[in-house]
Amino acid sequence: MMARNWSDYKTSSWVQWCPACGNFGILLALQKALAELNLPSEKVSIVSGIGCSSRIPYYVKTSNIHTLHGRPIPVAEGIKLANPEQTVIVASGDGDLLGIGAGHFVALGRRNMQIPILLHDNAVYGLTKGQAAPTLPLWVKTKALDSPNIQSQINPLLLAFASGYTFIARAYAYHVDQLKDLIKAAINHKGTSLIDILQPCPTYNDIMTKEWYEKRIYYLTTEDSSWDPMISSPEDFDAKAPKILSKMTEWGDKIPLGVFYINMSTEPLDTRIEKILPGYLQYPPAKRPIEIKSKPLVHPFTEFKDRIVQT
Amino acid sequence: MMARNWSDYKTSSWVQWCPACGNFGILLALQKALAELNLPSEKVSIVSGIGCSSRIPYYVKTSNIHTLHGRPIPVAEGIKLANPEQTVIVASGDGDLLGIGAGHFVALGRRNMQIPILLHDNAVYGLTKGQAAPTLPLWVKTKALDSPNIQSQINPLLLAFASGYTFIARAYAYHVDQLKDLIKAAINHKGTSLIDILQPCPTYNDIMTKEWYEKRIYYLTTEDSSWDPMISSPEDFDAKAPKILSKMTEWGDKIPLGVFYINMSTEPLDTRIEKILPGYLQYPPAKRPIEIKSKPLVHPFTEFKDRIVQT
Amino acid sequence: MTDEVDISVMIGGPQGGGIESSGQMLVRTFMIKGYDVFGIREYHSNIMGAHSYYNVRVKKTRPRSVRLPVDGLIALDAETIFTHYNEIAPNSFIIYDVDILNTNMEKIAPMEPEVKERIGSELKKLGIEPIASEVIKYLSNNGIKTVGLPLKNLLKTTAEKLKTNVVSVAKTVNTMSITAAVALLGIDVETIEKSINYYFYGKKSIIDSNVMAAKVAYDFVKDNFGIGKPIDDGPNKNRTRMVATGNDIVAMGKLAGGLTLETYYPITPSQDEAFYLGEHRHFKLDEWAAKELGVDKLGVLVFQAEDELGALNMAIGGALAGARTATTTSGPGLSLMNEAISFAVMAEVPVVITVWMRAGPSTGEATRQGQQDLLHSVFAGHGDAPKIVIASGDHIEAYYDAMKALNWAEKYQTPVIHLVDKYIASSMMSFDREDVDPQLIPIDRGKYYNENQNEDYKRYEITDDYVSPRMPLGKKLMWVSSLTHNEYGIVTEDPITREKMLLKIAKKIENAGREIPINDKVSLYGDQDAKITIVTWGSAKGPILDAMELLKKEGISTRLLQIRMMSPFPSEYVANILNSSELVIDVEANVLSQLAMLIRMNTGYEVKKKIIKLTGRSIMEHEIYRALKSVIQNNQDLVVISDGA
Amino acid sequence: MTDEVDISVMIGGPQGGGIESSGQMLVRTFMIKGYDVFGIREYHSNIMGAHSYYNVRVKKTRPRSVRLPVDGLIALDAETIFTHYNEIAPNSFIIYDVDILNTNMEKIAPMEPEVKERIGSELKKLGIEPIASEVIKYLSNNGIKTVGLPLKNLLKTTAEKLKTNVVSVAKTVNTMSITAAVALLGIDVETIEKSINYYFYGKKSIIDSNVMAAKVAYDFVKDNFGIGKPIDDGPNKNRTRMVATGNDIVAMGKLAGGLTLETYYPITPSQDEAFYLGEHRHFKLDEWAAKELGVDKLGVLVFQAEDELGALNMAIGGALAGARTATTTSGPGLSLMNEAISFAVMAEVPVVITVWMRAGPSTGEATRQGQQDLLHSVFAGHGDAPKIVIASGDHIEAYYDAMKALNWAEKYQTPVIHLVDKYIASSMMSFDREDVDPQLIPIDRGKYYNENQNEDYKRYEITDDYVSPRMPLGKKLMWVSSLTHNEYGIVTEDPITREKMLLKIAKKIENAGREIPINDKVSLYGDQDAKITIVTWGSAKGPILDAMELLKKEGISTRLLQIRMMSPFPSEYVANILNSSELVIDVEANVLSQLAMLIRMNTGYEVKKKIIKLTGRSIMEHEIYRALKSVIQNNQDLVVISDGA
Ligand SMILES: Cc1ncc(C[n+]2csc(CCOP(=O)(O)OP(=O)(O)O)c2C)c(N)n1
Ligand SMILES: Cc1ncc(C[n+]2csc(CCOP(=O)(O)OP(=O)(O)O)c2C)c(N)n1
Ligand code: SF4
Ligand code: SF4
Ligand SMILES: [Mg+2]
Ligand SMILES: [Mg+2]
Repeated sequence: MMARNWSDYKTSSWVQWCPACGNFGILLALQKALAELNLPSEKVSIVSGIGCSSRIPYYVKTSNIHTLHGRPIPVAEGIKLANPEQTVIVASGDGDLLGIGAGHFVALGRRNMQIPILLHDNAVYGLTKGQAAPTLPLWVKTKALDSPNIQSQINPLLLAFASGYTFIARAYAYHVDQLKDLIKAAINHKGTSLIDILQPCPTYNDIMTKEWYEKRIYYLTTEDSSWDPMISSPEDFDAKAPKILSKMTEWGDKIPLGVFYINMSTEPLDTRIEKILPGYLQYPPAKRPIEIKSKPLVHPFTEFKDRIVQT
Repeated sequence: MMARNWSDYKTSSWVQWCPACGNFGILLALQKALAELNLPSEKVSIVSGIGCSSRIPYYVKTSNIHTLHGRPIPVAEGIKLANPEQTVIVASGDGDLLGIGAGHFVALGRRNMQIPILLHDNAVYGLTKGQAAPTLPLWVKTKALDSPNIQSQINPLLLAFASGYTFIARAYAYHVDQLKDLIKAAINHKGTSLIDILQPCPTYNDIMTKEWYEKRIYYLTTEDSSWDPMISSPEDFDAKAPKILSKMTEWGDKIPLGVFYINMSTEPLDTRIEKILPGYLQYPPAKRPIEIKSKPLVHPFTEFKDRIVQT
Repeated sequence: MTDEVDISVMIGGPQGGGIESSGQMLVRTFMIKGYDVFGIREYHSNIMGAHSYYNVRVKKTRPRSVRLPVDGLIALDAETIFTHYNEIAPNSFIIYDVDILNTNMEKIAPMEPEVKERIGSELKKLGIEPIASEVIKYLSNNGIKTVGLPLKNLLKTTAEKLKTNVVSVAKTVNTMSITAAVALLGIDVETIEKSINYYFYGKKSIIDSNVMAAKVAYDFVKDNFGIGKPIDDGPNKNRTRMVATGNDIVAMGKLAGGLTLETYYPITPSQDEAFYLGEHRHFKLDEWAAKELGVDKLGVLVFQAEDELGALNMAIGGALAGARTATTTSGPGLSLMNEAISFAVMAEVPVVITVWMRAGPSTGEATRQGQQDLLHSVFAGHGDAPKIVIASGDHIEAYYDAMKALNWAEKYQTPVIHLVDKYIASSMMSFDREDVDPQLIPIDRGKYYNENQNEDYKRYEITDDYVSPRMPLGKKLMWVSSLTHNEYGIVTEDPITREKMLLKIAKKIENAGREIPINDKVSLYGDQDAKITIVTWGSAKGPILDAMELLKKEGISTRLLQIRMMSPFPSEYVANILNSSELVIDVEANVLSQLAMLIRMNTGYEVKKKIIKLTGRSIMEHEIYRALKSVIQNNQDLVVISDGA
Repeated sequence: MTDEVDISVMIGGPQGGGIESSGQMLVRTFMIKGYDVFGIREYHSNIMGAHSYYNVRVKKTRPRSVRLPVDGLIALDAETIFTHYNEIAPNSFIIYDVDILNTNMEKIAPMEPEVKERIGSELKKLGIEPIASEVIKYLSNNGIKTVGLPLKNLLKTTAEKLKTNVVSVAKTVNTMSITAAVALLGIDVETIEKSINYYFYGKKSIIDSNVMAAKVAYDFVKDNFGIGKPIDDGPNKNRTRMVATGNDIVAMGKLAGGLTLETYYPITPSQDEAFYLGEHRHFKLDEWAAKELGVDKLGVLVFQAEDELGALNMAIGGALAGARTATTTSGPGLSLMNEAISFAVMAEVPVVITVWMRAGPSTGEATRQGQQDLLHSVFAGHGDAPKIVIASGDHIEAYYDAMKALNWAEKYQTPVIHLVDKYIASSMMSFDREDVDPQLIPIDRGKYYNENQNEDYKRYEITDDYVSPRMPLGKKLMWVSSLTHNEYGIVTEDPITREKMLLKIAKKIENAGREIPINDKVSLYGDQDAKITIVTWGSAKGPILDAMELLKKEGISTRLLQIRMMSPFPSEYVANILNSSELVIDVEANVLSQLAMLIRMNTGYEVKKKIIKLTGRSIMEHEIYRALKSVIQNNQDLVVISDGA
């Protein structure tokens, strides 16, 4: 098969974002990542919720689902449960994933399914005209708000860590190549990954702008060339966790980017399922035969011996 | 007013829990805490979801609400928003608060409302007959499960921290006096507090039993008499956070109990609201006049000047 | 008791005290004896201690309901005596533990104050002290055989015979009590032994102690009260039969129907369906199939979600990937699924939602009966969300409907809501191999896209029958959307495309209404030409059919129109039947008479006579019989029936 | 244009390009001139770039809808020309920027392929190239005045006059374009200046540049095309009036109605209601009230929840604490609220749910019109959940209904669903002080418990009218429960108590149906004795009333039955009206004709003639007029109307 180019993943749909929206960077990075991984279009599903960012499925030539506000994660999980071979990527907004969808965000961590979460973190609700998202800091007053934000921000990295995600990173929407590399790593990671992508929204977030971010962001590995997010044993965990966790809490004048945490020792869900349901990987729900020439394969009296009574 | 006794908070309803259920310890600790704080019955509301533990409102003589599965937190928030003077306590199950209700659990942290969350953590769904709750560890097979648990456990302490809770503790249901003290502290804490209460369920959790817990639990302050969970400045945070966070991750042969984290520097929601809505504390929604002898207080032409056109 | 065998026995005691197993053993005992059995459990939403009871009905032909008064009551505790003393037939018996005779009702903690008050004042009127022994005396005076078992002694005897201690046989008290009952009913101890062997299959030491306990109890009854006249074998001897709850049988139907993924969030009374399916997740194929496929076993994945929103959205994801998927829930979960139902309608996703109705509104009573979710189901999901909604009336129907629902979901690419209820969920029925023949429902996966075609795939192509050829994710480039979309699944706000797409969905369901045969939508029972038509849906069918037999014996000829497809509604057929009746009586277990409303909405016909039950308890033969008679003879408009404790 | 003033103007351009402000200024311009105005915005679910337009209708008496063709089209971009070229009346005008003349439709990125295809083939049939200049030529050939504005030059002139650069006045192009339009319609430049002053109230430099731009544009039109014959003042000169959207006016109604807590989760088209209320959260009291209370200002708390489940459950908590509470949402949010609605029914919590309907099912089109949530609302919540459901037909009704809903919620201790829609939400209407007099709706908080009584408080006491005296939390010991409960609110599974409590809730709502006067439930418009009855609900009322006037002029006498209370349903009244009609025509914007279904369910009457609109666009006077005529004259059963781009 020929190597693919990022533009092979472009569609003819008009990209409806505002000029200079950070989503453009994310879209490009995603297309580049897919191209470099050379993934066939129909074998990839991008699953989104509702929001500006959630329009991304229409702009990528893969087999995509535009779901409900807050529900991309369970839909993605369903696809993956039914067909573990499909590459499934969730791309959605901060309101979608951490507000209305926070319950699913947490639950996914318990499963460690191989699903990368691309969190379009613009700190606002774009599509509904600029309300505070769960990542908007306390007391910030963007221009669309009638009063300063009275709710504090939550920390997506720590939330993912507390929930059991095994690959946790932060990126910046306009650093397309770095983001592309992270997306590739996340797609390949055999477990649940989060990339918290700082995404300027020039239309509604007039505080956390391109300039605002670019004054603050730095890469973990630049600051500390020995930075090592990889945890491969419980001892490793004890040794590295305090530093990783306190890096995750860093936010303010300096905002670190890069991979914070990778844990390869947690088994992904599909191999767990295989252990309690032998044959699952060979015949996952989407692929197993359910009939032969329309004939059902099992009569209850064949299998449900525990309900039989000989009279 | 006469000092109250814990038995003043007893009701005549039959307590329907199984013999030796950990909920009995929690109930007693709560009644004792209310008594020691000498709180009038009608000024306290215990709000629960659905589950074994969520029957607790019927057993405490305060003004209580038995809500929906997963929704005690928003109902509690509504009460508190409308009447900040009411003492509002959420008491509910781990499935309720961290499974179906996880989104609200996270959102509450952003608000830092003065609501203590008593998490009845038995690691199972009691009332629906023993399924895995989000705190049941991976691969544990309790007797009610048809196969070992394939979902990992989440960490309630870290989840609370990531969400912005400002008082985070862990307790053990049968240590009634220690739990009572924690509940008192949580009720008095001017912000959102979590007490993760390890609660044996002798009927369905035959793994994490009384014996199992009592072999493992220890108090933070016993192990380390200098343990100090109090954070009062950003510098304090930088200094103490790594240790606090790594203590929060400790789980296994040793399980720490006690207060992990207190942060007094975050303003609670009611005083935040007062800043954007002057008069809120004096006239909260439940208490402000809305009519005089049935007459509405405002004509639109009085207030909505921005819609007026002089022709 | 030969030709017209009709036995009703009840066993009551505290939740967690083995009521369920006792019922199961009773059911099996009578089955082994060759009878058809129906048994139902009534219990509190409670893990231990609250009152629970099991009612078993035995006949030569399949009973479909229970009735009061019972022919025998087994009281495992004093609460049972107080709660059911007035539900025992004259000439029947009550079995109780002699140690509870002194219990005063006021002292029984789990008994609810409302119940104590009501029973207390009844007893007062009868001049009876609220003490167990007094009630027993009263019953005895009324001709009821009162059989006190000295359970402590019997346990001791059992332990001695087994050469063990009393504690290790303590759990056999239920077996003793039911043995006493079947002894009085003329059943030999061997039959109960067999039943013990079935129920505790494989657990040798438990079997041994229960068998011993049964023998001891049998001998005690024989010696002290005399056993009943031996009962003949029923018509179903020497067969391989099955006994299953509704929860079980729906799991069986789903498995046979090719389900490969079930997501769920636990909720009573649905979770036992998911559990049972989960226990059989790695299942054996029929021999012929195993041979053809070259594998012995295949799997169905049963997955616990974090909530019902997750459960249905996961199922939707699974369906899009190509799996046959379903989810199972009850009222509160259904409420939470509304948004995703609307999504599945819009995105045309085949998914089955099994709804085990219980007593609402809101949390209501998790373990009690209600048929209250009919209109909510038909109109579930905002924004014009037509879908298929079916309702099963009994176990066998529920089995086949589970299979059909999976077919229709895929054939019409739509969510299908399958309504069943607590009555079916926690009742047991005996049946034969032929009763659940999966080959009667060939598997139909609907239209597939020919993947070798070379054009761009239109997921939502508008075709003659409004169904677009499907394709699982992973095979073709495609888009799926919850927004208004064009034929490719790409969002559009073009007004004309929107109009077309809304009509596509609506007409697809209308079309399903035309294509699905009437026999899948309604059943007409009884005297086909009767002028009195009873109309109902769901599990109310069983007790009505039983009551109709009683009416028939009195010369009252009736027919029953059971409506099974709620959407699209079989309007014409229903209108014809109702318009050709002189009297129409609607029976259902909800406050609004929802079926009557739905009928009027679809046919204009106003059903004026209504019987409803709101207590959360099963509808029983005797009360529905009485209510029907009262409507027929006294022309009453509304009868609210309330029997059962 | 004097006696029979009826002007329809449209302005179109890209989302985010000032269409909204242009519409607002147009509306104010005509108001200042003394006319009544109705304006509505049609737009994509998009932040910037997609096509959007605003349609303004001007009359001496209040217009209630818009109509096509328009008397003037202002095209801020080429897409507008292609999209609306066939919606312009002969003898009217089109205003456009001369710089866009070369635009080829195929090159317009935001235009959807479906739309391009359809318009492309239309143009082809007409023999027109899909180039803006060609379309303009075609229009000109058809007698339409084509007014090209050299906007770049005009901006330069404006900048020069203001002694500033072009960039800083760039945003005034909209003002120029609408000035050109009103100039052609005979309005003086002073009026538009006033309008600019109102709209940009307080922002001096913006006002200055817009006023200058208006002057420049006015002069240009005067010099090159000639201005219209001066229009007379309308009947509403020299008054203090208001203009507000439906979102605005519901916020006003809630504030006047004593709302103290509104929780919400943002969703189009509801969020603007919450925002507007939020902006006025700290509001001024009427003088008399301020004096009595000794405070000038009071507050309403508007709180953003994490989702709709949170929003409604918070509102429930607030209501239990004693606050007058409401939440506001749209279809998807309503779906998510189902479980809590059932909770509020069971726990008898007074809470108002304002539902701004939009185009469904599922996410559908967030910014488009639909009346699709009627039956979903009536049957929202599992398990028999009777409640009050009302639907407003226009701004003024929505205002008073918002007040009434708050009263009814507290009086009957029930959730009240208040249905409004996108048509009302994003349209503007002019009105007077007397039109929104809050004193017409005295505040009624229902029955309170006398807190000095000494007995134990029974939160759910069963009373004669089934309403139990209320008490806020904090004043009395009490229990509130989503489970079946006794009068104290304590859980019980007693069958008889359950029956009583279910009947209590059902009868309470039935009782509300009896107590609430018929005038609050239905309206009958038009010729009261007409034999033709149109039946409708919600915002379809406006265009129907306008169309009825046209029919009347042609001698066709009709009456309109607008149903405003959907539950409990005014069955008797509706049945009487329909049964006394010779022809009944149902009009609504959904695929199932849901009102017709609800009518049949409640009255048995089958409405056989139906007009529906499914495109997501507003129903307009001219198309409903045509459709009604076609039903009346040609006896058509179903007309699907589809006008508007
Ligand atoms: C159930 C439901 N509630 C609310 C909405 C309205 N809604 C659409 S997008 C959105 C928020 C979008 O914010 P975010 O997820 O941060 O995405 P962004 O637009 O910022 O990319 C909301 C609230 C909806 N579509 N569905
Ligand atoms: C919406 C909804 N889904 C499911 C249920 C069923 N249900 C009742 S309690 C419960 C779980 C209880 O577990 P937990 O919260 O841990 O409480 P516990 O019983 O262990 O104290 C569930 C799933 C319900 N009542 N409502
Ligand atoms: S509103 Fe913000 S997030 Fe949305 S498209 Fe515009 S810039 Fe991007
Ligand atoms: S099941 Fe477990 S949690 Fe529930 S009452 Fe029994 S012991 Fe307690
Ligand atoms: Mg966002
Ligand atoms: Mg639990």
